[in-house]
Order: sequence, then C-alpha cells, then structure tokens
Amino acid sequence: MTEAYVLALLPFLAAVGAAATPRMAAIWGLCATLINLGASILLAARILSGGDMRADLGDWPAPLGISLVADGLAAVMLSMTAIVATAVALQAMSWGLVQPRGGQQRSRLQAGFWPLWLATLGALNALFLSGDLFNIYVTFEILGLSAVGLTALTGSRNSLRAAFDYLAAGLAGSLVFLLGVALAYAAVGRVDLAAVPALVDTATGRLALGLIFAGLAVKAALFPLHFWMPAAHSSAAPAASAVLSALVVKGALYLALRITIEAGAGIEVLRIALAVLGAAGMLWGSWMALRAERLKLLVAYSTVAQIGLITLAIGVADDPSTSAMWQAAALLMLSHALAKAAMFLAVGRIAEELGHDRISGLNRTDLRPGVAEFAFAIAAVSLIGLPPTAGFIGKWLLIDGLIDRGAWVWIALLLGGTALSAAYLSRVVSRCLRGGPHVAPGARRPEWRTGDVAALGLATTALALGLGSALPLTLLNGTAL
Amino acid sequence: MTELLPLAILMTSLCAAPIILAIPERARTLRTTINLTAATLKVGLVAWLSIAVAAGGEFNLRLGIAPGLDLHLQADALSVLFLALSAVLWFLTTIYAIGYLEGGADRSRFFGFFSLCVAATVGIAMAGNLFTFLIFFELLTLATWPLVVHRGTAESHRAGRIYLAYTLGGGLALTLGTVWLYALAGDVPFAPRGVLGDLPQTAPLALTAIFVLLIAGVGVKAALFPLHGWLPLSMVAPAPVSALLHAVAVVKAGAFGIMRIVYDVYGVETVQLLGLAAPLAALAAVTIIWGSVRALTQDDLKKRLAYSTISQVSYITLGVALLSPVAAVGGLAHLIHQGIMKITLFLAAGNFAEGRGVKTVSAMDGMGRLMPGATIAFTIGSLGMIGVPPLAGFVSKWYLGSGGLDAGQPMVIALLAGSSLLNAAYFLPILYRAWFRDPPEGAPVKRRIGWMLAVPPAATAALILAAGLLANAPFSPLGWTRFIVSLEYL
Amino acid sequence: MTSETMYILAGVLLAALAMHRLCTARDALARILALNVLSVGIAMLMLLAGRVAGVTDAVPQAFVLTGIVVLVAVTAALLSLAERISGGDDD
Amino acid sequence: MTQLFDALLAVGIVGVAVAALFANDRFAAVGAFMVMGFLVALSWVRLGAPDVALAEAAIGAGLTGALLLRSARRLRVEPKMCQSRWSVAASGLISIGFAGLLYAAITSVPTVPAYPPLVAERLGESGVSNPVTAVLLNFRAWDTLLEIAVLFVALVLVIVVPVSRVRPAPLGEMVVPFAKVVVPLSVLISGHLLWQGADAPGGAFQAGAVLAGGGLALVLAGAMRLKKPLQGGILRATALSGLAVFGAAAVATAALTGHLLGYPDGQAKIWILGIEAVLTLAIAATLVLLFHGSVRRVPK
Amino acid sequence: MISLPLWLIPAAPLALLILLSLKGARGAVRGLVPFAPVPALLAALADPLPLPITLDWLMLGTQFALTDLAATFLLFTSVLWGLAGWSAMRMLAADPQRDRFAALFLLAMAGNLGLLIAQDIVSFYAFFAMMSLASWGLVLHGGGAAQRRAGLVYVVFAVAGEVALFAGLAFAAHAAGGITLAELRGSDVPTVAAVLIAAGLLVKFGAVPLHLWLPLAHSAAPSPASAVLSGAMLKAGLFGLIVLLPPGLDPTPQAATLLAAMALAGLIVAPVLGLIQGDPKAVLAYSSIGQMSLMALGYAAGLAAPQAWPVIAPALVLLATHHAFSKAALFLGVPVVWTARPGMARAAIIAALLLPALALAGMPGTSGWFAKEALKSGLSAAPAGWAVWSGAALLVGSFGTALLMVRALTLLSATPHKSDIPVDTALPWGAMMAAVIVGLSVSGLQLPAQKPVHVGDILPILAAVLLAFAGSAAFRYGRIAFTPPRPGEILALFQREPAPTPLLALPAPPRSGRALARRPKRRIAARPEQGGLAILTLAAGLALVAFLADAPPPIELGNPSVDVAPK
Repeated sequence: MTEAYVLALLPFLAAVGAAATPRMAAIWGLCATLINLGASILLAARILSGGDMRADLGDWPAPLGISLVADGLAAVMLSMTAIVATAVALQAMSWGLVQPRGGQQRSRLQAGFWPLWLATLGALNALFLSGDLFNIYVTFEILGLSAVGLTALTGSRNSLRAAFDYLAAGLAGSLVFLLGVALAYAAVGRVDLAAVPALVDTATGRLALGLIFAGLAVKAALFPLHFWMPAAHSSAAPAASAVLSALVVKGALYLALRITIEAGAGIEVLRIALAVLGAAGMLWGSWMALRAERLKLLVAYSTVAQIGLITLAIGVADDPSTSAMWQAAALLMLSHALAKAAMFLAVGRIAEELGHDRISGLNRTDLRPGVAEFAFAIAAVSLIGLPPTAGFIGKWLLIDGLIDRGAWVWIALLLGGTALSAAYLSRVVSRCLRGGPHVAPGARRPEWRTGDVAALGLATTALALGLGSALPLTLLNGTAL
Repeated sequence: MTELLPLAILMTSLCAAPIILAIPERARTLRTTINLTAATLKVGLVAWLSIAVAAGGEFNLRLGIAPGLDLHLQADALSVLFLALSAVLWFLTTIYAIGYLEGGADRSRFFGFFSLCVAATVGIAMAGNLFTFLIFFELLTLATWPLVVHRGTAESHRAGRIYLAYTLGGGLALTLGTVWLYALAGDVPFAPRGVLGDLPQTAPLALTAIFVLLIAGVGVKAALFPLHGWLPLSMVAPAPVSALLHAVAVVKAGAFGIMRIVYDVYGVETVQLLGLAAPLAALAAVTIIWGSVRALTQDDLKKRLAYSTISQVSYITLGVALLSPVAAVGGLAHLIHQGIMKITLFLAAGNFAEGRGVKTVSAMDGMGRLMPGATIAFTIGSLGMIGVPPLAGFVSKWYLGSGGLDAGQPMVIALLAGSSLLNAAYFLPILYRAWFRDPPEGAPVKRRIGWMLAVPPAATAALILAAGLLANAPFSPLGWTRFIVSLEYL
Repeated sequence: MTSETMYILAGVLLAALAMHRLCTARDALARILALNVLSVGIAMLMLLAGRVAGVTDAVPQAFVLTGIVVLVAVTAALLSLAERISGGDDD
Repeated sequence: MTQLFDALLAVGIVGVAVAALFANDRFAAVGAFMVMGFLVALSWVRLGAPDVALAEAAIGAGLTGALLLRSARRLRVEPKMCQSRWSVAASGLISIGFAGLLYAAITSVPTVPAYPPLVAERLGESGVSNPVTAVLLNFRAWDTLLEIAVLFVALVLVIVVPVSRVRPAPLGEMVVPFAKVVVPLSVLISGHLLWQGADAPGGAFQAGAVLAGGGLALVLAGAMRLKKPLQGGILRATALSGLAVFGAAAVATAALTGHLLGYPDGQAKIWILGIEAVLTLAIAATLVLLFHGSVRRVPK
Repeated sequence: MISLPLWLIPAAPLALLILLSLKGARGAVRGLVPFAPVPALLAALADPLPLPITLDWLMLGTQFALTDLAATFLLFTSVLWGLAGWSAMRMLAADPQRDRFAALFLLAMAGNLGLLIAQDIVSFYAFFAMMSLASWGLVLHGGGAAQRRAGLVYVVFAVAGEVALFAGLAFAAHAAGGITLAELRGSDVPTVAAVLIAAGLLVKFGAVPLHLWLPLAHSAAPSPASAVLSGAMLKAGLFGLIVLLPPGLDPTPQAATLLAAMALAGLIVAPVLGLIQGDPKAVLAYSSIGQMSLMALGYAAGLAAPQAWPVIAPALVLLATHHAFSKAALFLGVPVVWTARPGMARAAIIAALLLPALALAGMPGTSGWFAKEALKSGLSAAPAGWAVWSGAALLVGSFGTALLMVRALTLLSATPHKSDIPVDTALPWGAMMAAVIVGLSVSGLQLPAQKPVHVGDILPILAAVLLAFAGSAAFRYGRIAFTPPRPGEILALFQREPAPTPLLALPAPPRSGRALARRPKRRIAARPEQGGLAILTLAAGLALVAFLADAPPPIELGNPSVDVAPK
C-alpha cells in the first residue's frame, strides 16, 4: 500500500512546499505530479496482478479507524487523475511562463496555482482511496475549497463571483452531505462505506442516502443543481478549468457510483431518480451548449451534459452485484475526464492565440488553425462518444445492458444526448476547420507550446483509450462488489 | 509475415495520415513523396493480398477491446473487391489531388484527412465483425467532414453541418443496431451465409428491427432514398473529394455495409425468411428513380453527378436485395463499375472547373473542342452510366436484369429500363452541349491542365472500357464477383 | 418529552430555518450566516444521534469538532471572496 | 428541573437563531449568531460533550463571529429585490416538511452506535485518556490531517484572493492595554488546554483558537505587523508548519511501523503531544491569517 | 481466298478511330475512312465465307460468324459505308468539325458492320447501340436549329428503342438460358420479350408510328450520313428482326396482323406526308418509310405463314439490297446537285438520278421491279385473306413511291446552288450510280424465274407522273400557294417557338440550422437564493423518495414486460 500512501500524502506535502517556497512552486508541482503518476500506475499494476488492497490507517480497523481501499475502480480513477494531472501540470508550466501580464501577477498566479492544484490532487486521491463517509466529507471540503481557489485565481470579477457562488453552493452541498452522514450514523451507528448496504434496510438509512446523493448532486453539478458550475468552469484559467471540469466533479460522481455499487439493488428508486435527473441534465446542458456564444461556456455546459450522461449511466445500471453495467459509467467518467481536460486546455490555447473565446470569432482570417484546435476536435470525438473512443465503449456497454432489459426510453435518451453533443461540438470544430477565404495568404500559424502537447496528448489518449479499453475494464472487473 | 498483410494495408494510410498532418505546409515535395509512396505501397500490398486470397489464404487479426468485443481484421474475397477499388482509385485520385490542389491552402490537412479516409475505407473493407465495421464506418464520417468543409466557405460549412447531421444520425442507428445484435447474438463476425444461428426462429421481431436500424445506418452513407440529402450538398468539396469519397469511398462504404449485413451477418436465407428483402429492394428502386429524376433538374454539374450517384449506388443495394446470385453478381460488379465510372465523371468535371471554370451544365457548350481529353473521358463515363455496351455499366445492368428475372421480379427490367432512360435524359444533354454546341464567345479563362490532372481520368476511362470489354476475362471485376457470389450462394 | 428530543427539535429547526433563509436571502452575509447556522444544527443532530443512555459517543464529537474547524476555514474563505467582490475595483 | 432548563435552552437557541437569521441589522444578526453559539456550547456541555462545546465557543461562536463582524462592515449590502411570494412560501413549506422528515427519520430508529465499545476497548492503546482526543489524533488522525489540509487550503485561498483595500489601521493605543492583558492570558490558557487535552476536554483546536484570539489582539493593537502575504514570515511559516509536520509525522510513522499514522508502540502519547503542540501554533497562526486576510495595497 | 478473321470487320473502323486521336495521323485517317469497311466487303465476297470465331474473354463471351444472310447485308452495308464515307470526307473537307464527324461515322460504321456478324445477344446489342448512338452525332453534325431538334427527337427514339431492346433481350436471354443467338433461336421467346425486341428494332426500322424521328434525322444529317442512315441502318432493324425473331414454326397471326397494319399505314402515310414536304431529303426519307413498310409487310406475311418464309426471306433481302443502293444513290446525289448551278449540268445529274428513282418506284426491268415481284410471289403464299389487299398495297406502294420520287426530283432541281461543296463529291456518287447500274442487271439474275412484265406494273408510275404534272399545273395556274408544313408531323405540335429549353433553376436550399446559435444574453446565477431553493428542494425530494420507498421494490426500467428480479 506504499503507493496508496504516496498518493494520499505526497500532494499535500508538495502543496505545503509549493506554498512555502513560491519560487520553486512549479518544480514542486511537476515532481509531485510525476511521482503521483508513477505511483498510480504502480498501484494499478499491483491491483491488476494481486487484486484489491486495503489498509487500515494507524492499524485501527474500520469502523473505528479509517481504511484506505484500493480496488479496480479506485485504481482507474487514480490513474485517470494522474494522467490528467500530468497534462495539466505541463500546461500550467507553460501557462505560467508565457502569461503576458506583469511579473508580480504571474508569480502570484504561480504561487497560488500550485498549492491549490496539488491540494486538489491530494484531495482527489484521498477521496478515491477513502473507505469512510466522514473522511470523504473532509476530502470534499478540501476539494471544494481548492477548486474554488483555482476558480478565483485569475482574479477577474467574473471568476470571483463564480468562485463565491461555487463555494456557497458547494458548502451547502457539503452540509447536506454531512447531514446525510449524520443520519447514516443515526441509522446504523457507523459511517464507513461498508455500512452502506445496511443503510438500505431502514427508512432513516435510506433518507440518509437520499441526502448524501443530494449533496453529491450539488458537488457534481447535476442538472438542477448545476447553476454554479458553468460560470465557475468558464471563468477559471485554462489549466484550472481543466482540473475543475475533468476531475473535481468526478469526485462526487465516483462516490455516487461507489455508493450505488455498495448499496446494490436496495436503492432502485434513488437510482432511477438520479437517472432521470441525469437525462434531464444531459438534454439541458446540451441545449445550453448549443446556444452558448462563448467557447468556454460551451465546454462548461457540455460538462453539465456529460455529467448528466454519467449520472444516467450510474442510475440505470443494473444491480451491480449481478451486472457489469456500472462499468460503463466508470468508463464514461474516464473518457470524459481525459477528453474534457484536453478540451479545456485546448480552449485555453485557442483563447490565448485569439485573444478571446467567442465562438463566432473563431475563424479569424489572420490565423491558421493550430494544434490546439486539432486537439479540440479529437477531444470532441471522444466526448461525443464516437468509435473507437472509450466513451463509445462506455455507451456500448450501457446500451448493451439496456437492450437486455428492453429499456428503450433510456436508449432513446442516450442516443438523443449523443446527437445533441455532436451538434454543439460540431459548431466549434466546424469553425476550427476554417480555410479558403477565411484564411489570409500570409496568415500565421500558432507556435507549438507545451500546452498544445498536453492537450494533444490527452486528446489522443482519450481516443486511443477506446482501443485499449480492455485494460480499465479488466481493472474494473476485479472490483469487489 | 503474410498474416499481417491486412494490418500493413491499413497502416499504409493510417500511419501516413498523422505524418502528413504534421508536415509543414511548405514541404511540398516531402508530402507528395509520402502520399505517392503510401498509395503505391497500398496498391502493391492489395495486389499481393488479392493473389493470396484467390489462392485460398485466410487472414484474421484480432485485438480484444472489452469482454465480447474484438477488433477484428480479416480479408476475404468481398474485402478484396472493395480494397482493390479503393486502393487503385486512391492512387489515381492522389495524383489528381496533388495536381488539383497545386498552390492551394491547407494541403497538409487535406491530404492527412484524405489518407485517413482511405484508411477508414480500407478498414471497412477488412472489418471482420460488425463492431470493427462500425468503428471504421464512423471514422470515415469524421475523416470526411474536414474534406467537405475544406474550402472553408459558408456554403461548405453548411454542407458539412448537414453531412455530419445525416451521417452521425445514421451512425447512431447503426450503433444501436449493432449493440442490439451483439446483445442478442454475442460477437457478430462476418461469415458467408450469415451468423445468426437459430435466432431468426426465436427472435424474428428483434432481428427485423435490428435489420431496419442497421440498414438505416449504412443507408445514410449509401444515400438510400430518404437519407440521401447530404450527398448533393457535400459536392461543394474539392473535386478529388467528390470524386473519391462521395462517388466511391463513402457511398460504397454504405453499399458495402448493406452487402455485409445481408450476406455475412443475416445471410440470404434469413433475410428471405424474415421477408426483409422486398422492402429493401423497393427502397432501392425508389432511390434509383428518385435520384435520376432529381438529377434531371440540376444545372450544377457536380450536383447532377451527385444525384446520379444516389441513383446508381442503389443498383448495388438492389442487386443485394434481389437475393438472386446473378443479381448479386450485378450488384457487386456495380460496386466496382460505378466506382470507376463515377470517379471518371468527377475527375473530368474537376478538370472542366479547373481548366475553364465550368461548373454548370449550361456552361458546358463546346467543351469537347476546348478540352477534348477530359470530355472524352466524361463521355465514356456518361455512356457507361447509361448502360451503353460494351462499357462497364452495361455489364452490371445486364446481370441485374437477369438476376431480377431469376428472382421472379420482372419489374426489375422495367426499373432498369426506366432508370436507363432517365440516365440518358440527364447525361446526353451534357454530351450534346459539350460536343455539338459552339463554345461561347469570349474565350473563357484557360488554365493549363497538368499531367497530374489529365492522366487519372484517362486511366479510369480506360478502366471503364476494359471492365466492360474484358468482363469475361479472369480477374475482371465481374469474374471476381462471380467468385464471391459462389461463396455466398451455394 | 426528554431533553434529547428537545435538542433534536432544536437542531432540526435550526437546520430548517437556515435552509429556508438560504433559499430566500440574497445578501452574502446572510447566506454565510445561514450556512453557519445550518452547520450548527447538523452538529447538534450528529451529537444527539450518538447519545445513548446519557452518554455521548466520542467519535461524533470528533466529527463535530472537525466540522467546526472546517466551517470556520470555509467561512473565512467565503468572506474573503465576498469582500473582494464587494471591493469594487477590478483588475 | 433539568428538563425545564433544557427546554428553555432549546427554545433560546432557536429563538436566537431566528434573530441571527432574520434580523435586518447585520451587526445584530452577527451578535445573535454569537449568542446562539454560546448557547449551543452550553447545551453541548449539558449533553456531555465539553470538547465540542469548547470548540464551538472558541471557534464556532468566537472566531466565526469575529470574522463575520469584520466583514459585516465591508460587505456591500445587496439591493433588496422583491422576492416572489411563491418562492418564499414554497421554501417555507419545503423547509417545514424537511424538518418533519428529519425529525421523523432521526427519532424513528434507536441508534446503536458502533463506536463506544470500540473506543472503550482501544482507548488504552491510544496513548491518551480523553476519548475525543484519541479519536482525533489517533484512531481517526487521517481525518484530522485532512482537516488541517482544509485550513491550509483556506489559507492559500485567502492569500491568493487579496482584498483591494488599504491596510486597516491598527486600533491603536486604546487597545494596547487590553492586548497586554489578553495576550499572556491566551498563551497561558491555550497551553493549559493543550496539555490537558490528553486527558480532559481541550486539545489542539481549542488551544489554537484561544491563542489565535491573543494573536488577533496583537494584530489589532498594531503590535504585530503582517508582512507582504507571499513572502512568508514567521506567522506564515508557522501556519504552514501544521500540515507539513503532521504530514511528515505521517510519513515517519509509515516508515517506522508500516502503517500510516500508526504510532510506534508505547510512544503514542509523545507523538500526539508533539503533533498537537505544532498544530496549536499552526492553527493559531492560520486563524490569525485567515482573519487578517491578504491585503493588497491599493496603489496611490 | 484469304481467310479473314471476322473480328477485323468492326475492328478496322475502330482502329481508325483510335488513330484519329493522334493529331499527326488525322489527315491520313481521313483519307482512309472510305476504306474502313474493306475487310467487311472482302468477308462478304469471300467464298467460302470466313469461319466463325469465339472470343470468350470479350464482354460476356463473344461469338462472331458470317451467315449467308448476313453476308448479303454485309455486302451492301460495306459498300454503302465506304462510298458514303468517301462522299462525306469530300463534302466536309473544309468543315472544322470534320474529325468529330469522322470519329462518329467510324463508330457507327463499326456498329453497323459488327452487328451483322454478332452471334451473341450482348455483342449484337453492343454494336446496335454503338451504331444508334453514334448516329446521333451524325444527325447533330450541322449544328443548326433543325439539327438540334432532329437530334433531340432522334436520340429520344433511339434511346427508347435501345432500352426496349435491352429489356427484351434480357427477358429473352433469361428464357433461353444463354446469350448466343443459337440458344435464343432454339428457345421459346416469351411474348413480352418479343414485343420489346420488336419495338426496339422497329424504331430503327422506321415503322409507322415509330418513324417520327426518321424524316427529321434524314433531312438534318449531312447527305452522306443520310445515305447510310437510310440505306444501311434502317436495314439493321430488318436484319435484327430476321435474326432475333425469325418466324418460327407456328404462325403468329396477332403479331402478323399488327405488323401488317403498321406496314399498310406506312404505305399510305409515307406518300401523303412526303408529298407536302418542302425539303427533298425529307421527301426521300418518307419514301424510305414507304419502302421499309413493304419490307415490314413481307415480314408480317412471314409471321402469318411461316411456311412461306423461305420464299419471303430472299425477297426481303433483295428488296433491302435494292433499296439500299438506290436510296443511297439518291442521297449521295443531293450534294452533287448542289454543286451544279441550274442548267444543263444539273439537268444531267437529275436525269441520272431518275434511274435509282425509277428503280425505287418498281419500274419493270429495274432491281425494284424484280424485288417487288419476288415479294409478290412471297406474299402469295400468305394466308388467303391477305392476297386481296397485299396486291393493292404493292400497287399503292409503287404509286406512292413514284409520286414521292417526282416530288423529290422536282424539289431537288430547284434547290439553290451551294458553292462551298467540293465538286469531287460527284466521284463517290458516280461509284454509287455504277453500283446501281450493275445492280439493275445483276439483281434480276438472282431471281429463280423470269417474270413477265404486266401493264399493271407500269401503271402506277405513269399515273403518278401524270398526277404530278396535273398537280403542278394546277398549282401554277390556280395560283395556289402552298407552304410546306414544319417538319416533324405531330411532334411539330409540341415544338415551342423559342427552341432552347432552359434548364430548371436550382431548388431553394434547405433551411440552415444557424438559428440555434443565437440567443439573448442571460446572467448566470443572478439569483443565488434560487440555487439554495434548488438544493433544498432536491434534497428534500430525494430524501422523501428514499424515505418512503419501503422495501426495495423490483423496479422495471423502461419496458414493463421484462422482469428484472432483484437479487
């Protein structure tokens, strides 16, 4: 479990280091990210070969102590986080270096970004590994706060306002979650994840689960509770947006998936409620993305839609003890994380080159399409879920399961959502494919930057992941039910 | 080593694509070299593969994706048919495109996606199961889109949007159908005479629904009647794109998909059992007539050709749907024949546009005098389309007609006759204008047509003649399709 | 009605009142206050849930303690953000 | 009698809470909130949770109140907009229903906490005799570590979101005598709280909060000048040291025993006290910094 | 005798066609066009006839053979094509589009020659189509409004005929189970196939009412082209009928009656409509319709009385040969007349043209007379009812033809002089005339028995001449003005005044999807309390749902018929 310890602790220590020595913040960040990547891969490899792992912290067994649980699902999430983290770190380095603003501003951004980002990473890792609901509450708080910090980093009025709304909503969500934890404690007298199946048996326990899901819905920006999210995700700095959209919301989604897996067939009603909300979110997010005028906003609304899709996948999954449908949700999360991070990084680069992010102004005549736009396009393919991406495989598994059950309404919704996502993403990609009269003969081409590499790398990974889906699926198959 | 041939064939274009995309715009020689090398290599490899397959070789490559989901490449006779078409035509069109885009913008992007398209086509040809087919089918959608909007005008973007809407919609239907079929039957490999076992007895309704979904999915690309709207619009693309992709690769991918579904997934007997052939044939018939009727009124040359494509591609569907071996031969042969004929027409049309700025039928006056070579190629292509013997189109029509009679469907003859009349009605006026009208006063802009533009249409025109004249010779398209059909109908 | 019941009622009422305020207040300070009150209500419930036979469980006490510290941190952050937004000038 | 007291207390809490929530005057509201905090603390003492009560009084009521008071003046009052009656009514109804639901849920099952026997059983191994401290710093030390991380992140956030206002002038001479009394007292009390935390109510958080109170007095008196937010300084270093030391301790324990935060046998108390000592200082520093905020000089 | 590979017959003109694509060789090829049918001529004259050959690799398996019947057809066809080619190359020597004409001429020639030796359906059809479609270009060659119109009508009929033929052949081949003509003849051709094939061939044949293209095309095409159109290509229709649908063992009275009716209509319509034409070539074309109707009558008789077919067939061949030579001589004479100014020279030419004209009218002693006599003897074997009116029909035919000839020559003598036509177009005409003259003596020898000349044989001609004189006198002295109708018969009714028909405009483009992108601006989270309300509502809702959901019920998603048993 050394890897798990490293994953849980290292980012925090590095965050302190980065905060204490702002000049070396980037180095702290990069080192921690790379070690984090290595550790997550090692952990995944170990789980692949040796099965699930569990460690009681301080050697105090649960429920009194807190256990770190590393199973296939956790490993997938950790690896996903680590991969995105690496790309984000690369982008953030270049972002910090080329930011056109003054030196003091830059150093403040750097000094602020790395501790917050490392704390986010640490919180995510801790969340994915945690086996205790209250502990998860605390990780959520770290996650929420650091994410808000990332949102507010640019210091613009919009981002601050968004950050405040984000934090207020997040806190309300956390408190609802905490209320759920309290009720869970009231129902079964303990709060570790292993107690979740017992919760189903009593009304109080189920109510606790309901509240927990409600809290998670806020954190995950599930449809009617997404109000804080587009503004936050669209006003943050590119690297920060990537983290927020790709990873932070995944924390809550992961937990929702984890709880549905633990709770099994007992919470069908809640799951269906989730699925309905997810479907609504998918449609609403897509609709708003179709109408968005700004690129970042479009991408942010696309996150709303994708969260809806993932929630739908979590909600409609069969009883996890009998079917592997939930793996679709995990795969969708994975795919979305990679693709959305790539997309935000690409959008950051595009906006940097253009000086704005209005969709209507994407086809400028004095600028040739660059790598970032290409990366955006590839990421879009993943997000839509076209073959051979992991998103496609995820949808495949989902539809496969739904067909077995004859749940045609859900299938129709799913396909409708896919079509909508294609519609709004093609709005952008089509403009990225400018040429002919839209490009002046002497138009310049954006230079290669680290951020491009990061975006392209992530996007390609997302694309190729479909062909390599066997790996995450094998990991997931091993997850204890 | 030989087992890896399918992979090698796929990789010649799949690997070329990112390399070309990454090449700087200026590096013209390098790009051209890579393009031509890859294309030549592919022709060679496909030739090798055809010989191996004709000798009874079997090629199977698998990669596990998820439990029950394999990426599966195979090469059977039907694959080779489509492979040969795309490889040869890719080669010619690449030469043409290099000449056509001389001095144009974004050539790296163009050729990159061009290669990707061919990779997708090749993948479709060699897909060993429905899942793999689906993957490459969607890849084709994506790779074609940048080519449709390549010019970057508002019109091309609109066309691109509509193209995407149609093809992605079709993709959804195809995906749903595929997943459903997988849910019912497990892995769905392509094998002669179908793979569904006793499902037709146990789940006939579901199979029918799946068939509809699958056909709707591939029918978009095959431009079957209500799903054909994208094709004429996407003619805003540069000529080589219209030529190779919209005349050959994309629509043929759809037609090929119909073949695979009918022959190698469902099998002829199942299709017959479920009573699915007649509606499909009816749909094809409607498309044949509708496309031709619409073509009559088009003044834009490429649009007229596009509607003609809609009509002609459905011959293939018709041949498949008639469920008679002879008709199947006709349909399959038409896959090749229509390909070479339509590509000739498009390449020639591209030359008209390039050399004289002529893009409409009404501006074709005197073209035979101005650009005799291209006009001769165009003429051969048109006559072939009408079905004038001894050109390639006649051969497929003849087999289709005989097959229709074999299947007890004499109406097919009427259909073919009507379609031929309509074909003549929209092609002959073009020929008339080109050959028997005087060129307009005030000489139009004349640009030099280099050999790169002149040779490919001439070559394909020669192929049309050869395919018709030497239809009975071994290794002719007809001969090969007979071989395939002998496997599908025993 | 035992003492516990009364405190439970108080906790529930705190939570509900705070919720109601959260749903009707636009003012940042009022919202932050409401969140704090909500947290107190939840803490009250949590403590009482762990109370059996007149003894309060130590673990929920630790939870509540943690919750209090977390909340002050978040409150500070919220206030800081709110002040900045109210501060007027922009970058 | 006790029941009556409890009833009065409960009613008082709710009443003050209503005042805190619905008062029109901000200062009145914050004041009511602080009163509520003290009443709640009182009630928790009644419920036998003195640790929490202390923390609520010091942090929940005291520090939070101070923070709110600080901001009450600075925050712009949002212009009133007419609320739709429907939404108010809906909110009220839902809140009432929600309250009922909560009440029903929490009273419907008799809780059987799983922890007390476990705590009782393991308290001996924990190195401390105060069960709350044992839970906080031994059984569930990971929670606490993450809690420190929350403080850390909040600190960073407050630092990176500087407030555009001139540095507040120290309250000046008037406060100095007050500070002269308060500061030594706070040091003393916090030291006591820290030390007794092992066995009796108290601990790092309460001690830190008390110490922070002293620190705030110093700051307000102008005796302590906070340097530029990013360039460090002792206070910042102290604040950061909390997470750093706790984390380092976790690494060390993992290296020593193979269990993250598993103290070596028999040395638990030393480890806990050491960590608590650092945490007290760090928490105090963090809270002072959180209160003071990060100030950006407005260019003149 | 040289043994000639049969494929050389169509290959020779095709080879010239390919040579024509080389710029340097064009001059030489133009000179060689008249010699393109030489291999065909040699094959036709060869004794013994060349051996059949099979080319399996060509098309769907090709067989060539030269039967006796085909040899006869090949003889006059090759001569006609050669002389017409010569004439055309002379006449169009200065035409800038002469190479286009040459190419199409060669293509049509290859088709016409090839179909005579084809022994399988596919190659027959291929050559037939080649001939028909290439002739379209010959009709269009002049480029004027008349040509355009004639070309349109021609191509519509030709394509329709081709398609009908294709359909019929497809049916027939399916019934026969093979594509060789031998197999076809050995099987029962289904009625639908027979009808379609006949329709396709009769279009080419010029049978009323499928003849509408014919006068237009003949008058629009350059004279040499008209010569082959009329002399050779119409006969291809006859050849096709004889080869593809030979009268079988059993009589087919319906078909015979129908065809006979068409023939009679032709015999009547041709002179009536021909006389009122103003263009001599149109008049000649109508006379072709009349002559072809005679052949149709013979074929109909064959259908009605198969036992008489062995007698009728040679008569038909004789008639065809005679008509081919005579009509070609007349058409080739047209440009010769144009070269001469009115005067002695022109009179001499007209006088010379009287010879084929009289032959056509069936003047005793001419090939026409022999042919008609042969036909008459053939018809006598027809069923009893036929004899009554077939004789009358022949009389009407002769009378009509004679009238038409008078009209044609009259009109021709009045045509204006055209100075741009080279005088040496007279040479091929001369050769043609020589062939006609040879034919006058030779053709009679082929008849099995000499027939006595009746007065009735000359009577129609005399009557026609008298009527013509009377008519012209009436017109001249009665001051009756006569404007020839616009060509095209009933088709003229459909012709709109402004000839070029504009193509339809493009349809309106479909609506664009851009509207989706436009929207009014909206502030996000403008009312934070609503967010709080949302959270509360959802939390309460989820909690309530969960709280009230009793035991975990088995939930069916979507389709209620599928039961999901909880585990």
